[in-house]
Amino acid sequence: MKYQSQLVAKPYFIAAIGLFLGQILFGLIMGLQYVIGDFLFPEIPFNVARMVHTNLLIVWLLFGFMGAAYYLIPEEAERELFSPKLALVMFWVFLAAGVATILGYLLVPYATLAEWTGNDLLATMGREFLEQPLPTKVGIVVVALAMLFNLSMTVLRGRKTAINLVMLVGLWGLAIFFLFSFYNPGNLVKDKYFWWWIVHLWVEGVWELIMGAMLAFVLIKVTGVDREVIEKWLYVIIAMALITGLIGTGHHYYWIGAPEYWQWWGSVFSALEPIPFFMMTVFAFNMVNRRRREHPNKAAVLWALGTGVMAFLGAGVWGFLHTLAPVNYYTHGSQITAAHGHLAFYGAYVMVVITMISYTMPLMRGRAANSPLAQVVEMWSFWLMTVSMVFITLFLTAAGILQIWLQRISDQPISFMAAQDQVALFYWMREYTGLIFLTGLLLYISSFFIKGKAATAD
Amino acid sequence: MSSAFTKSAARNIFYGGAVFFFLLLIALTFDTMSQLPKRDNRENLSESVLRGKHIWETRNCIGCHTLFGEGAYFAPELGNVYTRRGPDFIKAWIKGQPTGAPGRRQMPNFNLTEEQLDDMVNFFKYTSEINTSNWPPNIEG
Amino acid sequence: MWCFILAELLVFGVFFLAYAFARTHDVELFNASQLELDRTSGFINTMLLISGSYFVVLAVHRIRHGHSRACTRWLIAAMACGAAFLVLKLVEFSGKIEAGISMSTNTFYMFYLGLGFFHFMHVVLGMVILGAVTLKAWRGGYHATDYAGVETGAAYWHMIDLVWIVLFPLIYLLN
Amino acid sequence: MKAATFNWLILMALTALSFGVAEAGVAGGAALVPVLLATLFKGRIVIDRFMALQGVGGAWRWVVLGWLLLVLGLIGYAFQYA
Repeated sequence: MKYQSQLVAKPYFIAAIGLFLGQILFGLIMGLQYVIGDFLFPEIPFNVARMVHTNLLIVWLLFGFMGAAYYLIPEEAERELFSPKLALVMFWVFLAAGVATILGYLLVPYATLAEWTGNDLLATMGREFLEQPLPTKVGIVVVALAMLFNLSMTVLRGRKTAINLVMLVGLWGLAIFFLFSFYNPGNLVKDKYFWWWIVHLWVEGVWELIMGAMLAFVLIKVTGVDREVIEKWLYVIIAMALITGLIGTGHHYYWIGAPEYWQWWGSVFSALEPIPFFMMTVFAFNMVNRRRREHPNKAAVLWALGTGVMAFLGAGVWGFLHTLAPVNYYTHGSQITAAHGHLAFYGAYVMVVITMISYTMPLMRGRAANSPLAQVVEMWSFWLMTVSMVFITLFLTAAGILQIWLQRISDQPISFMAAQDQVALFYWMREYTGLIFLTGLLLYISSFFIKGKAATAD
Repeated sequence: MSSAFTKSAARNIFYGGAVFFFLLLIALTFDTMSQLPKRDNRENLSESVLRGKHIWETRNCIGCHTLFGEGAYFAPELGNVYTRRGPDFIKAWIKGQPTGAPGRRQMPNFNLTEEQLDDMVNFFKYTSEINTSNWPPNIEG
Repeated sequence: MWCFILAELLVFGVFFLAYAFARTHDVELFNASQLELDRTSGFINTMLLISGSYFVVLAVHRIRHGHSRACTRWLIAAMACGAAFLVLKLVEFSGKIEAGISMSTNTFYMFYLGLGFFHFMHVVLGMVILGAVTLKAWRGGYHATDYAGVETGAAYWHMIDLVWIVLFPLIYLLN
Repeated sequence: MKAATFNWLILMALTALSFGVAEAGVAGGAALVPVLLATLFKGRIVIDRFMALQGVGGAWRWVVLGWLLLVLGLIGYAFQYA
C-alpha cells in the first residue's frame, strides 16, 4: 500500500464479507424451502428470502467493486484519492441504505413497503433483481455518482494507466446502465427488453471490465510481469468480452416477444462469449507461470487462478450449454438457468472480489501477506467453497435436466409442481452442499483472525 | 504483417469494438421497436391490465414465479397461466392461499379485492396473447 | 490486430454456416427470395471491393518505397471504392425497405439484411480506419522503414473484402 | 506491382465468371462446384497475395486459409445435401 487514502477500501471490504455471509444464510433458507415448502412460512416467504439473497449478492459485490476501485485507482494514478472523506461518507450512506432496504424486505409486506417509499409516484419495484424501493435506487445512483466523481478526479490529476481507465469505464458503464431501472413501461415486452440492458449489460458487459481490471491489477502485483504485457492482455480480453457480449444480449430475447431474428443474432454471438473467459484463464495461468517473483501471499495467487478457471466454467461453459436458441427453447427458465447463475456469479465475480480482498487486506493491515497458518486456512476455504459450488451447480444441472424432461419433453408432460417433487433428491443434495459452502465461508472469515508472523517469500 | 501487436493497437480495438457493437445493438433495438407492435399485443393494454401489472410488481410475484421464463424457479410459469387454468381458477387459487398443507410450498394471501383479482386475470390474459415464438414448449410451462 | 481479424472471421464464418444450414430447412423459400435480389448490384459491389483491396495493396507497395503522396492517393482511391460500395448497398437496402421487407419478413431476409448490414458497418469501420491511415500518410507520418500502421489498416480492409468474397456467392449466387 | 495487377485481373475475371454462371441460369449442383472453386481461388489470392500471408512463418496463414476452406467446405456440404 503506497497511499494512505487507499485505506478507505477496508470498511468496504469488511461490509462486503459481512453481507456475503448474510447472502449465504438466506440461500440456505431458500434451499430448504425448496424441499420443506412451509419452512419459516409465513415469517419469511420464499420470495422475500430470494429477494434478500439476490439483493445482498448485488450489494456486496458492489461494495467489493467500490472497495477495489478505492484501493487500486490511487495506486495506479500514483496520488492520494481526491477525497477520502467523501468515500467514507458514501460508505456509510450505502451501508445504511442497504441495511434499511433488507430490513424493509424482512419486516414489512412488500406492497406496504412499495406504498411507503413512493412506488406509486414512479413504479420501479417488483422486477427481478430491481426490487429495491425508489429511495434505495436513488441512493445507489447518488453513491455511484459521488464515487465516480471522486475516482475520476483522482485519475484526471494522476497517472492514467490501462487498468485505472478500464476500471473507470466499467464503473461509469455500471452507473449509466443502472439508470434503465427507472424505466418501467406498462408494455411487458418493452419492460423486459430494457430490463436486460441493466442485468445483461452489467454482468456480461461492464462488470467484465471491472473484473478484468481487478484481475490485471492483482496479477501485476503478485507476478511482477511487465505491465505492458498484462495491459495488452487486459485490452484484448475486454474487447472480446464486449464484442461478443453486447449482441450476446440477444440470447435473452428469444422468448419474450422480441422479433425472431434475435434467435440467430443471440445464438451466434453468445456462442462466442466463452472466448473472453477462456482467454482470461489462459491469461491468469500464463502470467503466473511467467512470474518474476515469488509473492508471499500465496492465497491471493490461488484466488486469481481460481477465478480464471471458474469464470470460464461457470460463465463460459455453463452459459454455452443453454445459450443456443434451439436448446434454450427447452432449458429457458428451468433449474439449468439457476445452475449457470450460481457458478457464473461465484466464479466470475465472487472470486475476483475475494482475490482483491485477499491481496489487499494484509497490506492494509500492515504486512505483505498473512501468516502461513492464516493462508493455509484461507486456501482450505477456497477449496471448500469452490468445490461445493461446483457440486451445487452439478446437482442443479441434474435437477434441471430431469425437470425439463418430465415437464417439457416427455410424451406425458407433468405439471411444474409434480416435476418439482420428482427432483427433490437433487435439491436435498444441493442443500447439504450448501452447508459445506457455509463452512468454507466461515473458515474464510476466521482466517482474518488468525495471528502469527507474516509469511515471507521463500 | 510483420507489424508487432502493440498495446495501443489493443486499446484501439477495445474502444473501436465497443463503440461498433454498441451501435449495432442500438440499430437492432431500433428495428426491434419497430417490429414490436406486431407481436407485443399492445392493443390490449387496457387500464385494467396496467393495474394488474402493478399488482404483479408490488406483490413481488416474480420472487417465486417465472413470467416468460424469467424470475424465480420456485413456482409455476405464469405467462401462459390464463390458457392453462382459465380466469375462474386463477381467482379462486389466489383467494385460497395459503393452502397450509404441511411441508408443501406456500403462497401468501395478498387480500386482493374482487376488482384487483379481475385486473390480475386481465394481465395474465394479455401476457398469454403476446407472441413469444411458441414458448413455452407445452402448456405446463 | 490479427487476433481481432480472426475473431471477426469467426463471427462471419458462424453466420455463413448458420445461413447455409438454415437454408437446408427451407430451400424453396431461400431460392425464391434470392431471386428477388439485385444480383447485378451485388456483382458491381464485389468488383468495387476487389478493386479497393487492389488499391490498398498498391498503397502499401508505395509506402514501402517511401512514397507518401502516392500511398495517400491509392488509399483515397480505395476509400472511393468503399464509398461507392456503401452507396450501392444503401440503394439496394432502401429498395427492400420500400417494398416493406425487413429482417422479420422471413429467415432468408433476416440473413440478407442482417449479414448485409453487419458487413456494411464493417465497411464503414474499415473506411474510418483507412481514413485515419490516409491522414497520417498525407502528413508524412509513415516512412519506408516504418509503415506498420498502413499494413494493419490494409489487413483489416482485406478482411472485409475476403468476407464479402464469400458472402456474395453464398447469398446472391448459389441456389 | 505487376503481380498485384495480375491478381486483381484474375479476381475480377473469376467474379465475372461466377456472376455469369448465375446469370446464365445454371443452378443447383452444376453451379455449386465452379462457383465455390472460384471463391476458394479468390480467397486464396486475397489471403496469400493481398494480405501477403504467403511466406509469413507461423500459424497465421494456415489459420486464415483453414477458415476459408472450412467455411466453403461446409457451405458446399450444406448446399449439396439440402
